Amino acid sequence: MINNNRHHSQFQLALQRFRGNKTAMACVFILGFLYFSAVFAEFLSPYSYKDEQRQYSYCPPTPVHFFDQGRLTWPYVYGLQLSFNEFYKREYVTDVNTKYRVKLFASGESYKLLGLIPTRVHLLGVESPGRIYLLGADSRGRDIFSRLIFGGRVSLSIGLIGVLISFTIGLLIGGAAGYYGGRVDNYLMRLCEMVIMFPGFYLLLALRSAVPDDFNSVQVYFAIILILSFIGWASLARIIRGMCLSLREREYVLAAKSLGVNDFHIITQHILPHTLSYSIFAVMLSIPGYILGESALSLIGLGIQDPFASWGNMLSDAMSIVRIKFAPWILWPAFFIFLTVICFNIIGNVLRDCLDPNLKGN
Amino acid sequence: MILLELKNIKKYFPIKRKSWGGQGAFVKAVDQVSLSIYPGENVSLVGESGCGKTTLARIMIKLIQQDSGSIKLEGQEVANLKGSKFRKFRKDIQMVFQDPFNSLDPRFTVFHILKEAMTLEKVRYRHFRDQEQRIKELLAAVDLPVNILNRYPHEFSGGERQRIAIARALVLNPKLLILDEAVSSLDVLIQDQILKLLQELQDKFQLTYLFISHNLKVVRRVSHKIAVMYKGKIVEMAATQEIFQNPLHPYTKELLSAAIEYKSVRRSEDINIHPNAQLVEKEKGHFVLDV
Amino acid sequence: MWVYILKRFLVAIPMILIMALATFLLMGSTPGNYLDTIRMDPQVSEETIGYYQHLYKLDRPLLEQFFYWIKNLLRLEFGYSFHYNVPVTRIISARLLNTFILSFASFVLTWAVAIPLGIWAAVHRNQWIDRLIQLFSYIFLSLPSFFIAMILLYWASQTGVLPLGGMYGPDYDQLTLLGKIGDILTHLAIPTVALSIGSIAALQRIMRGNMLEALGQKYILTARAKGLPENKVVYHHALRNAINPLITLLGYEFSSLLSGAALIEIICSWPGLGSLMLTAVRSKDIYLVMTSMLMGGVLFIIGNLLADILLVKVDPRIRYD
Amino acid sequence: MNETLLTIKDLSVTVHDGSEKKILLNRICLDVPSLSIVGLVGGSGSGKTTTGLAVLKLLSPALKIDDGEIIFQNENLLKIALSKLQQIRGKAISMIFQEPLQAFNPVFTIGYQIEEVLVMHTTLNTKQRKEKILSLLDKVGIKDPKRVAGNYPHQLSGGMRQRAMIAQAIAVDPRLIIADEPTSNLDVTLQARIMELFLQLRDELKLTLLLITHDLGMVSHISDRVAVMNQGQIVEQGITKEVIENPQQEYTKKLLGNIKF
Repeated sequence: MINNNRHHSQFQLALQRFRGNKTAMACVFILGFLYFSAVFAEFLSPYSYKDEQRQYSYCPPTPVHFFDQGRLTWPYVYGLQLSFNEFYKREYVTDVNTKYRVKLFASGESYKLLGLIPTRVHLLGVESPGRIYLLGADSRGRDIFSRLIFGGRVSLSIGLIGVLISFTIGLLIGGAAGYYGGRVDNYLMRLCEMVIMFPGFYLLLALRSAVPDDFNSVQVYFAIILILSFIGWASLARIIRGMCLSLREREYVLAAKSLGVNDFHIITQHILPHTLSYSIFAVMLSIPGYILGESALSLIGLGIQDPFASWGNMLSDAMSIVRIKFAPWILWPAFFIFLTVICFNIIGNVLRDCLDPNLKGN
Repeated sequence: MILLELKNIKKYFPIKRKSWGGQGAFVKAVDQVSLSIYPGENVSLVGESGCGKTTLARIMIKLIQQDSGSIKLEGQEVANLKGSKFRKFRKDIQMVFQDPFNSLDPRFTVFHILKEAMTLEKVRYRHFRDQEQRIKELLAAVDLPVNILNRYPHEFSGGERQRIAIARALVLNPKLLILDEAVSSLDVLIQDQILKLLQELQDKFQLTYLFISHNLKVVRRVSHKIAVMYKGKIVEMAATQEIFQNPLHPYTKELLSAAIEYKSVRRSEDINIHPNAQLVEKEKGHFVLDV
Repeated sequence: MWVYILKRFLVAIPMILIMALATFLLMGSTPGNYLDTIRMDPQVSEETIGYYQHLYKLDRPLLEQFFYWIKNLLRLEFGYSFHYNVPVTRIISARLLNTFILSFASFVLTWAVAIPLGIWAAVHRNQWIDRLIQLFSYIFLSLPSFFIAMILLYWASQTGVLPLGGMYGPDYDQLTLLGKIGDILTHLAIPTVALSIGSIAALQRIMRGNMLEALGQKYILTARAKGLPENKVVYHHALRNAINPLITLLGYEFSSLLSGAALIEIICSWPGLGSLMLTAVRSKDIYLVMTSMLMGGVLFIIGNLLADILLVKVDPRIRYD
Repeated sequence: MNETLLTIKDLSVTVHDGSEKKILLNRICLDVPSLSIVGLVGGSGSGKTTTGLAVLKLLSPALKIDDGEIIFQNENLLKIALSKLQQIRGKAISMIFQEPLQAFNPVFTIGYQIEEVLVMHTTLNTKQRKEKILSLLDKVGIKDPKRVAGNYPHQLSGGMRQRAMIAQAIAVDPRLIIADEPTSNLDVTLQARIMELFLQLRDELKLTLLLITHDLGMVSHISDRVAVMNQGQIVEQGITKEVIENPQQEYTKKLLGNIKF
């Protein structure tokens, strides 16, 4: 017997193995940073998501200079002049003699930090006539960097809330089907198959069409979450049902029954904890589905409506090749979708390997 | 006074036939079995896989409902016990399962595993002090060190886990302990230790054992009476010495010669079992199934 | 065998009907219907709206409309598309074929690339090749398909190598049969690649996992103990077992292909069921939505059934019951 | 006793999982005289299976054979080329495993898997191979060879599968069969029948059998020589009768104590 004083349950051992994996921890850190920035979006972004400056449409990212004639100074930005070249195409000429210092904790648009504290402080900003577009501007001159942070708030939260809803439904239905079996199991599984059976996107469109058109963006946001979780719960239910079926036969469940432990306790003490610890990786692997689902819907104009920002509807701007050619920076949201999705995928897969050492692929 | 009396217990499992109906065939898992277990007299149910011994054991402990037949615990019918009477039944009969790696919940510490066994005696073990005291007493009884309370099952070997399972079964001071192949998945030497431990525990806790096994050799040392099961029926039942010295039923002879001398008995045709053959007492306390 | 297929269809029919009913109710329950949009158009007189209303029974309660639709369905009359003013079947059959072409092309590409890649990665486990493939599979698994489509279109626009979406070239009609096929293939390239990259990565990982599991089984030890050469052990004994679970995946892969295809069709303006569905949903063209939903469901059931039959042929342990 | 068919000299095997290095076999020496049955007995984890697998170099890559020789027909099996070793595997030396359901490939019929050995090691044509398979299955006591040849492993009973496994092992008249716990999963009566089959085949086909098991009782009844293993070492080895009558080692006494009557 190993007799070190700290004793770890298999689940804690799995977490230790997870912490040992550097890439997985890096992903956790990246996601943590993204979610953190989503929560403090107003503070971190120089401008609000709907702050338009039409004359700066598709303005390229403004370079930040640290050296003034060779000397290190406080970072500053040059002013921009709009002019049209011979093909009447918009061009931005940097106006060397107007300089705007980049200010930390500059005062900008007022907002309520975390919805409570009214304040005007933004992490960085530039005096009013000057504009700082760290990652360039979109068609209506809105700062892409700010909209990215606000968009993150939508795309990232949809993943989490959607998975929570579909996981709870999946747990209830999968658990009931798995534990009671027989006819209950049969009907519930037919129901699951029906939902899985239909091609997701058609279902998405059909359900989306059921949402009345006069919904404002917040209502649409919740409608999308409901739609996505309606499509998602079935596959989770099947995984959980499979687990419950096998757990129910385990001898320690029979032992508990013979010790007079009632059904409720057996489910909450023996069946559910196992299902939860094992379905974590299934949850992690299904979050990308929600994020991509929302992006797809917004991309074709059925998701989050302008002026609200989400990574999907920011990308709809990039649907035309011409715009990509002249303003490639409008593709930034796709990078962040990719980054979030790859982090969840890596974390999900590493978790699965840690939880089932014998299932290890390599 | 009989501790546990079974009167022609029947349990048939339908074989899944094609759905267009017709009289489906049945597997006669347990076919009219009667058995009486007296306090202090260990009985062994020996038979090969598929003879129904595990199903019978799970019926005794009411994990499975029998189709027909009565079970009496200390003279009291068990079928429709309710409330406190049913709880008393649960306390008096406990079971130790076969697979040590499957009978303990990997998420529970040793303390939690044994504490769960106290659910039926919440009053007596209300305070942590009483619980800990009882658990320590039991761990000592099964020769396990006392400092393992917050350890997890995966930190123990097969033999140690089986000792924890035995301790768990003893928490409620049962009268009858059913050991369903409790030693067959263990290593030869560890099997030996567990059987010795069970003999010590029998005197200390006035227990009666019911061994379920597929091998006569293993149960020989610990059982007073042996019942040989074949195709859901008890084909022969007698004192251990009697079974080993003069087996009467052809199947028992075959079982014995294979287990002891590794010689198979050349049998011309299959041993046929008359559907409602009964046990007949050929000699004093030696019952054989009449053909 | 045929009893099994019959049974599968009998089970599938009610499922589709329930799904159709659910969609019908959903579509119907939202305020406004197709005719509202026509009302805004001044040229259309009141009587024609009344006429259409009566013809399509739009004025009747929802359930009645549904049964009316079902009645037509039995007569293979799928109803009328308001938007295109033609019987629904005519539009859908062409679009269905296009979606099928795209899905099938992507399916072939996925399986042709992912299976050998998965086997190769499993056989060279933990060597740098395997690590490299695993890295790429993570990346391609996470790249959203619409993003890949956009980038490919952008690349095509810069290099002019491939057409920028659509299905037929401008001079499609004058081309010979061979020319036509070539033209469609060039148009097919970008959407197929965009659609397949994600599923190639996913399938490759599954194939690798299955191969590793099969290689760890006892019968591989027996095969070696029989003196069989290494490649016979790996590519015959292990591969045969590793393929089976993929066949079951075939059924579900088909449905994810259909839904994935829809999005790519819209981006690459490929005239498939997906883009049709989008316009139908936008303009609340109920019968068009219903029928394309139906077709999507039927396509999926057939795909699923084919996968199950194939599985029974491949894996003897599975019987029909 | 006639000359030895197989000699294992100072075989040492270690495993490298993660950081530490564990010794699985520590200088194993074992002689297998031809036409004899040698019992290799030990508890789980004693290294008896590793020894059996090492003979045909079937150990998993994680295990390393540090040194030692395995002399068979005066060749060191550890040193010869893989292609040459593949000539011996299944032809001169064949193996039988514990769990026939897992040891047979589930998606091929029994007949096909036996035929593979014939294709590999003989020049029989298709018809001759078919007949050979049926005669093999009949020789191992399978009543309906035709049906069994066409069946898949999961369609047979435990005893039937093990007999098919034996048929596959004797397909090309091997000199030595290494059987790793051939009967542990079978019921007692079936176990006895399979043991009798081994004895009958040993005499009929002039076979030598290395029987690996944990059941000292079975070995004491059947094998000519016995070797007792514990924690990767052969603790005691000799003629079965002598070892059973007066065991020298403590561990053997303990093992014997368990089966005395």
